[in-house]
Amino acid sequence: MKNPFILASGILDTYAETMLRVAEDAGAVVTKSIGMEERKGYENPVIFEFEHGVLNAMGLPNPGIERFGEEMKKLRGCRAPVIGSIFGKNEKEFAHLAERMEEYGAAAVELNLSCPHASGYGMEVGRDPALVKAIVRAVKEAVQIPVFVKLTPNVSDITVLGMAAEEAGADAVVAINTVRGLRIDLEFKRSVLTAGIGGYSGPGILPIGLRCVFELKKVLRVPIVGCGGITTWENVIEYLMAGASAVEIGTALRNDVRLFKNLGRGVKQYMKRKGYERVEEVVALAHQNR
Amino acid sequence: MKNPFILASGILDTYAETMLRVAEDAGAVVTKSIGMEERKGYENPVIFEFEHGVLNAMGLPNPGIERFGEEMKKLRGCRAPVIGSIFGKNEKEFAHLAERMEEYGAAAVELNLSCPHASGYGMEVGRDPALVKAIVRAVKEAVQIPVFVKLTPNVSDITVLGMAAEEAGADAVVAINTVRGLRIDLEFKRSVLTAGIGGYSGPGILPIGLRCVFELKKVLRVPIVGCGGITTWENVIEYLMAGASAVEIGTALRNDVRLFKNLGRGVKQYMKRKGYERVEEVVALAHQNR
Amino acid sequence: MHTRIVEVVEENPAVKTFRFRYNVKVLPGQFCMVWDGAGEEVPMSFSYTGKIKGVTVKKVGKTTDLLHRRKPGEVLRIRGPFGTHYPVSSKKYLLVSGGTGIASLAPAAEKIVGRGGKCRFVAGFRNASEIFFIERLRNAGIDVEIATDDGSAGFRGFVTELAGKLFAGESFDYIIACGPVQMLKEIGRRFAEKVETYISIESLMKCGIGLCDSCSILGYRVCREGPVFRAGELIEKGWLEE
Amino acid sequence: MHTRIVEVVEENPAVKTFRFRYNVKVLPGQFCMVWDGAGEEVPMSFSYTGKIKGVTVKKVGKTTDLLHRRKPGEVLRIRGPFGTHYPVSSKKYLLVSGGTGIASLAPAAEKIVGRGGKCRFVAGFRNASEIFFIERLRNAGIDVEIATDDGSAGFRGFVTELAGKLFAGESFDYIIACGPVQMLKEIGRRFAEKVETYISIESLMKCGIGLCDSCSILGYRVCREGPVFRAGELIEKGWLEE
Ligand SMILES: Cc1cc2nc3c(=O)[nH]c(=O)nc-3n(C[C@H](O)[C@H](O)[C@H](O)COP(=O)(O)OP(=O)(O)OC[C@H]3O[C@@H](n4cnc5c(N)ncnc54)[C@H](O)[C@@H]3O)c2cc1C
Ligand SMILES: Cc1cc2nc3c(=O)[nH]c(=O)nc-3n(C[C@H](O)[C@H](O)[C@H](O)COP(=O)(O)OP(=O)(O)OC[C@H]3O[C@@H](n4cnc5c(N)ncnc54)[C@H](O)[C@@H]3O)c2cc1C
Ligand SMILES: Cc1cc2nc3c(=O)[nH]c(=O)nc-3n(C[C@H](O)[C@H](O)[C@H](O)COP(=O)(O)O)c2cc1C
Ligand SMILES: Cc1cc2nc3c(=O)[nH]c(=O)nc-3n(C[C@H](O)[C@H](O)[C@H](O)COP(=O)(O)O)c2cc1C
Ligand code: FES
Ligand code: FES
Repeated sequence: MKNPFILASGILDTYAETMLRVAEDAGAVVTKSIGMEERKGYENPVIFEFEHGVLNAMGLPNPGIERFGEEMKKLRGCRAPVIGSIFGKNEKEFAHLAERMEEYGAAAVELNLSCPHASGYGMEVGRDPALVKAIVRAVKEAVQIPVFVKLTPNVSDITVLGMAAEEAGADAVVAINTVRGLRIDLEFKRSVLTAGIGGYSGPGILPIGLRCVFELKKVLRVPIVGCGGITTWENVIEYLMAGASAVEIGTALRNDVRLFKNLGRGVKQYMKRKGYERVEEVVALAHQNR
Repeated sequence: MKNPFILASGILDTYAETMLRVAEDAGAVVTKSIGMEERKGYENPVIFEFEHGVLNAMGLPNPGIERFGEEMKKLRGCRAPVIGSIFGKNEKEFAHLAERMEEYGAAAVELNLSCPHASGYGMEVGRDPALVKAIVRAVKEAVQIPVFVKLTPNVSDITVLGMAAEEAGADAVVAINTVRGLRIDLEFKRSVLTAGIGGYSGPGILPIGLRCVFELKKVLRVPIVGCGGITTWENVIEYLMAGASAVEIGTALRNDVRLFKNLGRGVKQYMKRKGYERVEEVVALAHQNR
Repeated sequence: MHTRIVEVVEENPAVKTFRFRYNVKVLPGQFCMVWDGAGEEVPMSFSYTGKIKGVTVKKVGKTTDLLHRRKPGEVLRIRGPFGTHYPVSSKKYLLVSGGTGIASLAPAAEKIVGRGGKCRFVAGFRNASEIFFIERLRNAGIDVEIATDDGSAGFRGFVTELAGKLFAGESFDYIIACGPVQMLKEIGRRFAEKVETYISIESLMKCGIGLCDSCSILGYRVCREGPVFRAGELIEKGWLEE
Repeated sequence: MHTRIVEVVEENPAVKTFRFRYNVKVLPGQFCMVWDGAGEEVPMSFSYTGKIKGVTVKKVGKTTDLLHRRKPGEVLRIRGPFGTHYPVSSKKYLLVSGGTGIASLAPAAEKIVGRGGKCRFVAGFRNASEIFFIERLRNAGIDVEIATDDGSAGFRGFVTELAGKLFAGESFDYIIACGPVQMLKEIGRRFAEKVETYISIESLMKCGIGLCDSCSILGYRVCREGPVFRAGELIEKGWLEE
């Protein structure tokens, strides 16, 4: 990876062409989460933007793993490694999806065990440490490429999930997916999203993501990819210091597809100012200073 | 209660004089959470303010239940009912604290089963439904006054806690306390709070509080008091529509001690415009419109 | 933001314009996401960009059918304006619309004339019964010619052909066009190499804010880098062959 | 915001001034929360409110001891400015300081003189070795008199007594004072009924932003409704009897 910035799953990554564009500045890109079958997702409105971030309940729209092969083909020459995000109901589905992603040339797979608003998937599976373990084991057996496990913050103790993933052989954990949230429309007297409850992303969840990474770093040996609320290069450093080795960014890209370039400049300048040469030197610093 | 606005625990409610000031416009006021013994709390910094809210790890500073009697005495003539917030390690402590609060003239007690940063207290107790039940039962046996149970959002499923509280006889539940969060200081390479992880309050947690109330309303019959992130009268209506019968407000008071007055005006105008006469007509509307 | 419908105008049996106050600067060509709280939230171009804004909706399915039942006084939630806008200047323009494409071009034409520019407007419809906004344009002093597929009004044939005829006889600084995608491609093929050509395209919109990729074509987010594109930019990426 | 210390001045063996850039408007009497990342975060009045701000710190315990070890180039985090400020105008003032209270009054005196107002300044210290900021004030053309408990410099006795003497011979529009609480109460008792009297008081600060109640006295948050109060307001609420 040429830099620690990874495009988060679900943002500008359904079509190969958009991903290629973001990939110009990224250390890696994660695809939209892909499942067994095509899904249209929920009806609009699926997004609500407000001062502190975004609520979404897309409902995991995706073309299904078969058709997604076309996009993966177009991604062959991608300048950044492509990580295939997948979601399934159980070990079998996850293993199958991971195999296909490996065949398609994915550099790694990311298991979406954390989407907060699609019934039967995501965090409904990923909240149970035993299921997490079983799924990670099954995927590890099915593929050679590294396996990332994306965790949900909507639990009492995220470290339990992180440890389950690590024990089962995960190569890295990603924290966090969106936080379950709701806003209500005063005129229409209902949720601002068709699906009701959605996932909260963007700057308002930054403290929650940082806290999760900090907690995970205390108990894990595998690398942690920090995610959630990053908007500025300072936020990136915060994640590194909390214990992340790299970061994923989603919501902030809406306003700036070349965001990674700008963040990279900021991080580099900070490191120079402080006399750090490699990103690794910054990782987990906040754990030393209590 | 003359209006649905309640001063949340921990904000401007250590000293009787400040509470009396806030009480001029409030439907009720909750005291700072009081424990068995005096606690100084953590060393400064205990607060971090940022764009989306506030992180705090005060460490439950309080004079202890004995000395707090003096403040309660000064609150005798208070224009709004005074709800005594208490925190303890176990049933026995909670029962004792509640008894004292009742003796002191509290109109109700609120059990802090949700503070996210004091080891051995708050959410460390309140995350376990069995303990919640035991504590609520013990308190219900100890006192005649209504018992409010304040829940933590830092769990996989807040409805499990809500149901435990209801089954054990709680008269109302309050949701939510702060969300566990962290921010890191780039210069000092450590948490912005002495205690490390703190509790996130203010507008950035609004979607989380609304979601919890919405979830709880689906399963509970006892009234729900909404709390978390309220800054405007629109936010109040959102909580009502999500299922709250009243709201607690904390962080937003820092900028306006007379906030309740302004919110009340906004809520009243909205209700008039929409043809509602009583607050109850607005409660849970968002559940009807899916 | 929520706003109340202040007026509903039936433009033709399948098209209605909804006018509402929305105190935000909007440029011709930009769109918004419209939600009535009952149907889906859908993208609509602004057909009026002045003080009282408007969207002009063709009934084509479930949501547009629901929208057509909305009356003055009822509430819409508007998100936007989003996206790019038509270039507007004091130069000479050829505007080409197909069907409801006239909705987003009309305010552009008015703005161009207001700036001292020159407009020729060719508007295509399937037949005479579908024609709307022509009065509005003529009132603004714009020279409009009509094409219908069946010849029931004006020129008989595709509007692109009519545009070709005009183009052959006059020179223009810009062509801007909005309509069905096949029409826009034909515009691209005919004119993009000869004159600055801008087109407004439709795509499936979900977020409207550049996040979800649902609207993307050829690596461009139609909701942000579009809906108005320089035709040449898309053609370079292979749009005509898509 | 983080800022680097640009200068450290030893004012007396127990008091140091730290100067730093902090590009925010600060009014005399306001304070900030200062944190060096190692000790506690503590409240400090601004002793310089111009372009290069400053705080003047007396070593009284753990954190102030750590702060005293900070050198130019080291980083402080500053939150603020917080709280109310001294009234500053072109009127005639009597300023009364006790100990490090002079730190927050000095910029007020300079501002008053800058506005064309008149200042008499009486500064109390325990003894001659603790005196500081007098040069600074005299350089600004302010007439300063000193009181020491032991008479080692200036008037021997309490600064409140010295202030009383001045007050007897002259008339003032305002008295403003900062120092130990007993001194401030004496100021309140002596002058509050006779002339507009403002005092700056200390209290235990935690949040600094009006949230935690730790600083409150008599229902007022010292961090927001204070630290500068009209003495009469506190006295009405029973402050002198507290
Ligand atoms: C930038 C932009 C501006 C637009 N401006 C206008 C306008 O000014 N006036 C107008 O009448 N229409 C406009 N549209 C098209 C309008 O959004 C669709 O007609 C509407 O969403 C159909 O909704 P429905 O539920 O009634 O139809 P559906 O029952 O959902 O479908 C009916 C037809 O509409 C198509 N359609 C559905 N959703 C969309 C969508 N999001 N984008 C494009 N086509 C869709 C379907 O493919 C189908 O052919 C615009 C679209 C975009 C992307
Ligand atoms: C609004 C305000 C402005 C201030 N301005 C200045 C200033 O300009 N210069 C200056 O030297 N000091 C000022 N102080 C006091 C300063 O904050 C304390 O001296 C400092 O916090 C002591 O910290 P410590 O750890 O060194 O002392 P500790 O070891 O904590 O205690 C030593 C002594 O200081 C007292 N103290 C501790 N914390 C506080 C506190 N938060 N507020 C008041 N007293 C405290 C203790 O009661 C004790 O008597 C101000 C205080 C306030 C509230
Ligand atoms: C519109 C949208 C769609 C998303 N879709 C997915 C998804 O398909 N799979 C997934 O693992 N995460 C998905 N996420 C979560 C993001 O990958 C990311 O974890 C989250 O948004 C927090 O990061 P951010 O604040 O940088 O956006 C989605 C987020 C958004 C906003
Ligand atoms: C500084 C501070 C102190 C708090 N102390 C307590 C407390 O002692 N007991 C308690 O139950 N909640 C405490 N809380 C939580 C609040 O009562 C409230 O649940 C939370 O702040 C969310 O509401 P808000 O966003 O309106 O502030 C505290 C919150 C803050 C910001
Ligand atoms: S509609 Fe979501 S990116 Fe354009
Ligand atoms: S220091 Fe917290 S209210 Fe004043």
